[in-house]
Amino acid sequence: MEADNTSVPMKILVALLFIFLLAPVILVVPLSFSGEQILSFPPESWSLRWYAALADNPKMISAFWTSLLLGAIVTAISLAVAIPAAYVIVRMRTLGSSFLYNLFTAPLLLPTIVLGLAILIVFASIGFLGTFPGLIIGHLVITLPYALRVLATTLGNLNLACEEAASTLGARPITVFRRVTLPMMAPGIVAATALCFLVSFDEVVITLFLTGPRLTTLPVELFHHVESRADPLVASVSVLLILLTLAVVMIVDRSVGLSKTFVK
Amino acid sequence: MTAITASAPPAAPRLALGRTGTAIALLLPIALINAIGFILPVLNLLRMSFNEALAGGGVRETVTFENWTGLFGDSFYVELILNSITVSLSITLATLVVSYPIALYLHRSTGRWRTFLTVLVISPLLTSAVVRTYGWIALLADQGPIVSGIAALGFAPPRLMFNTTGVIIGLTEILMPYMILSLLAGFGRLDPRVEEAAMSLGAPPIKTFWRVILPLTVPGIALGCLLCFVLAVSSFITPKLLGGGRVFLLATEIYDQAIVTLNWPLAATLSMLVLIIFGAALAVYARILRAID
Amino acid sequence: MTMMKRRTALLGISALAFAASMPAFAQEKTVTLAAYSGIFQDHYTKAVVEPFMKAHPDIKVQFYGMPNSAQMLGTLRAQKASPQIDVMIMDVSVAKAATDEGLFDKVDESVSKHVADLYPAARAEGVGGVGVTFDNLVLLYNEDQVKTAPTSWNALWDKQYAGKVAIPAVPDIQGTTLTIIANKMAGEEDYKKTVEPGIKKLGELAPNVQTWDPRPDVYTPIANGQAALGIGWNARAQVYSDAAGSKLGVALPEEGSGFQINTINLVKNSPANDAAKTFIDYALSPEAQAAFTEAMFYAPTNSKAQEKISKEALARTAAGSMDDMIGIDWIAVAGIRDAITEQWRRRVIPLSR
Amino acid sequence: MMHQTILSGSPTVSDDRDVHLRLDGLTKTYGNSVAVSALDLSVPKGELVALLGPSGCGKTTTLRMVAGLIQPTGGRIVVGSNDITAMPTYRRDMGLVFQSYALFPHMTVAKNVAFGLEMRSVPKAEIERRVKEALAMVRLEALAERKPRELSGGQQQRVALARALVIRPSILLLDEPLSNLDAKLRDEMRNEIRDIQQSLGITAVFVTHDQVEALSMCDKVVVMRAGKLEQVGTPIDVYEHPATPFVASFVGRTNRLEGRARGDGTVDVGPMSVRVPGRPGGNVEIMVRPHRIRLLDADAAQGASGEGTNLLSGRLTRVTFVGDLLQYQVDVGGTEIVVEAASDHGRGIRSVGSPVALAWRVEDTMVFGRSA
Repeated sequence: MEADNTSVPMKILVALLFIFLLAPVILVVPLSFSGEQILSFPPESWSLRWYAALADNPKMISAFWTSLLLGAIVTAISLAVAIPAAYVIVRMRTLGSSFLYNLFTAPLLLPTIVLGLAILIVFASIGFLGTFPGLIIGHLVITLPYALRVLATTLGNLNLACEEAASTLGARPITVFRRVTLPMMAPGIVAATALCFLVSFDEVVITLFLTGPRLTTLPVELFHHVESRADPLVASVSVLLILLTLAVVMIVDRSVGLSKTFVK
Repeated sequence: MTAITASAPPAAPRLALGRTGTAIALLLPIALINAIGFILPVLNLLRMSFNEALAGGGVRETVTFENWTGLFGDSFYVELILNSITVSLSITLATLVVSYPIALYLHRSTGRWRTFLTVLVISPLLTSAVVRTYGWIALLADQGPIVSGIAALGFAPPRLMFNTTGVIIGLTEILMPYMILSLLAGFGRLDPRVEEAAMSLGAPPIKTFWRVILPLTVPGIALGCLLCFVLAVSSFITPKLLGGGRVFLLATEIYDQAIVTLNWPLAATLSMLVLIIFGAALAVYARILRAID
Repeated sequence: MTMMKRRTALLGISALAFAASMPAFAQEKTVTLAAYSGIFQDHYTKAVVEPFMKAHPDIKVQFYGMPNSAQMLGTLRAQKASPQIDVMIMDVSVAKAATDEGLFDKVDESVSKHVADLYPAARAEGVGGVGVTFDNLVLLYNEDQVKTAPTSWNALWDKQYAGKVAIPAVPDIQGTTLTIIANKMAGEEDYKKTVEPGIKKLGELAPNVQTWDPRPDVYTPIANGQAALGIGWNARAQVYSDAAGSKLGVALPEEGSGFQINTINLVKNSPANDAAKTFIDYALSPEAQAAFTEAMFYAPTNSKAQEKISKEALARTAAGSMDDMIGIDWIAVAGIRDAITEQWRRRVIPLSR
Repeated sequence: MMHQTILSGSPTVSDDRDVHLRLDGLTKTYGNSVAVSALDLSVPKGELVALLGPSGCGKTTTLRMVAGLIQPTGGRIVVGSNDITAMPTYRRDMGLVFQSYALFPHMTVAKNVAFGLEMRSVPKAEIERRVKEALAMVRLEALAERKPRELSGGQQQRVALARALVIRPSILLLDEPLSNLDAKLRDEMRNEIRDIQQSLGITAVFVTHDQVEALSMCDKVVVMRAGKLEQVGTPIDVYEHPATPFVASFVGRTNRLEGRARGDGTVDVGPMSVRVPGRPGGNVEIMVRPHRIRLLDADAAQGASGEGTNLLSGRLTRVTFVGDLLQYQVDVGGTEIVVEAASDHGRGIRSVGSPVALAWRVEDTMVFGRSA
């Protein structure tokens, strides 16, 4: 329910601040229907020309597919790598697991500009710049900590007794993991999947260091576009992206609840 | 009496020692990626800051402190560092001021309304910083709605873009969700009944805020400010697009030195400096937390 | 076991998807061309790249737009270990630096027979590539805000336009050119000796400047009135001023202006070297040169192109105003470029805060 | 049936022929702390044995070692003639019912029950039949397709029981299975578990901290304290003939007095003299259960006196009405003694401060040696 002990001026203030917060995101919707050649708000005429222009822009479209594919691969690898890691770290406490946990989530503490530069310098020397494997590793560096954090938290909250029950009923460790642990981790896995995909799909700073003329992701292409042109094309891309994000968010919300995933 | 065990004996290791090999095998992939993509590059970056830059982007392997001494001996860079810190602090403060009322309101809301507002707060986070900066470009332009609106009210039209003001406005909005979520996390201690108690003891709303609410929310404020400061220091997309080429910050300088000038030793040194500032911010944060307890 | 199988399968799928995404890049027949983004990219694609691809269906040209030559050089340097760009169109002074660093192969008659037909100015000593366009710096103004066409660069310093001037700052070559012009206006003819007077003069300009990094380029904000005055390249300015309803005015000031050469370069060890040579040959041909001049008012570098170009178009290019050009030795400038950049960052731009 | 007192130190209770589960010197230590210390125990086939003790006494650790969920530090676990100490849990063939039930939240009731059978590769048709049977046994046929979260606590408890039993385990282990149920349901489930266990004739080990559960359900009670055995015996043994003061005070309520024995069958407790069975000497501890003491009016005391009766006089300090019982606190020469009597419609409640007499049979007095 709405907070009722809030005074009217406070409510107005909060409403204004919400408008400030949401303005740039909301603004791209009308901007995308602009009929103008250049970016201006409010537009003097309306049209769908920038959606048509987008359909006509092979670079933007190929960058989109690259981002989508990259996000899918990075997400898949993140889960495949982080699930066993989370299992060992949470369930095996003899190996200095809190040290390992901190080490593996440490990349989250590093500013992306620093991480991006660090990776750039190493990758430049081994010819990994502007290559797909280079991008995958660069993205994994930041998606893995997120995946590990979400999955380790989920695993830590699981009722250990269920796994014990399965083993007393005759299930081998690997069967216990597959039939009991994994299904019970499902909400965490959905959350980790969504988070990894969105982080990878939206990543721009590190990616900017790693992409090249032959391989660009959508956010980087958008950045370059904003940098070199001032047309409403980016708005039409953004609207489509917002719709895509909404779809992902809705799927997550349906399956595990949004606030559980993003608010800790 | 020593024989009596504690009520909760330490949980047993789930895998016996004989399975250490399995554990190592399961940790190997993440360790490998962590090593290749994180440890190695960061150590290499530290090493790079002691190398010598050659003209044309070359690097000579050596051990020199010239990058460091050069940085602090050069008024341009000293000013750039100070400017970065000041701008980041301004952004942090502005973000706190605009986020606090929203967070407080959200904290007091319940049920579906709260869920809805939370989604509103999170949704910009899911939208690329590039897109949101793009939105600000349209909003802050000289012909944009804000400047025209102010001019229509009869004031001198201010310059909101291509300067520090534009960068602060844009980044404040971009960092708001982080601040709001941090504040909310830190508001756990704030029980509405405490406010009611204060009021019942005769404190007017303003006094209740200063004497009760604000002190109780200091942990959330400290957390949010730490996060926003760190993100502001390292942000680069927004200053690049909204700065009009005159806002020199550490992050934009790192990018320029890394990509355009290709002075990697200098870029590495600046990066290390960012990490040092980051460490200092963490220390201040820890101090604040200690002071509250 | 099942888990292991599943993971293997997952990795297999990833590898497959990865492999599927590669052919587009791995193919030897894709030429990656790095050059200026924005309007240059649009017109060059239409006038040169597309006709080339039509003539050579087996070669695909991928245009990678970048904002300025400096960034192109940075990208090239970072990729030294494994280049991904085949052909690069960039300013001659930056190309000189790139050549010195061993990033370019030599473009000579063995690459294209058209090299023999190029004007001498297009064949700079010590530069791997050869000239592909000629252009010059012009004064830009918004026709609504500046009623009478300015005749001098001094208009930029006019307090009347405080906060209304757009200057693409160094390392963009337009900033470098303006430094040399300002140096001359301040009474120092030999920029090779010192640019100190020019830097001082630019410091006086700084407070007038609205942006040192105009987006998306310098022409758009002046055309739409966000800025009143600026500096830009003649060719692009001509295109913008032709656009319907454009308020962009172009002036060639009486003090004269700077001449600029864009070179086309062959990247050393590039992945599609042979196809790249084919493209360079086409780009230097009279047909391509003429088409691009008609499209965008860059003066051709191939002497045989002139006869294919309309008089009207030619008059609007740098070729039409050769007499007004300050002699700039871009090769010499390559040596002082970094020093000029430092001076701007320390002594010019900060004065505009 | 054996009704003799089992002295501590000789915990083996039955003929070795019948022993189904045997623990030999079972020990578990965590660093310096000892959870279970050299535990010896034999459980005969078909018996329900309770491990009873306060929390932290090592009873759950013992059960988990039997189940294979905790690896012992020392000792052996033997089932029949097989040493299973090193055998992994999943091969031990024991049904374990958890305190938290540990139902698989993502599976239906039927799937939960079928899980153990699937692990044993039982044919599909048989799984179906046996799941039905097991659910019928716990009267949950109707809920087979529900998810665990849709069931009440008692229903979940019965699913957990069915799941553990359907695999026909050699031994059934129950870890405080009733502690999460409310009082009424607990009584019901107590009988249900006991009935099922007896009808199947299955050997079972039951961990509890509730003496009522242990006494009412089990063939044998194992009282543990600080990782060690205190006493093993039938419920009646343990209650009536506690081997140690700890057992006496943990199993049932008791009054506890310290005194010095004269060696002639009397013990001096402060100014009073109390007669005890046998002729112990030295420092002793005397215990008397509250309901074994009769509360008499001071003037009626004379008539109650006799050879086999202890009689003390004191002053009533507090009366508490607890429904079916009346609890009196009596001050006897400075010592508090609690007396319990059935309440009879609230009649005959004496007023606080009145002088009263306490009487109990000498044979109801328990004496334990006490080191000075």
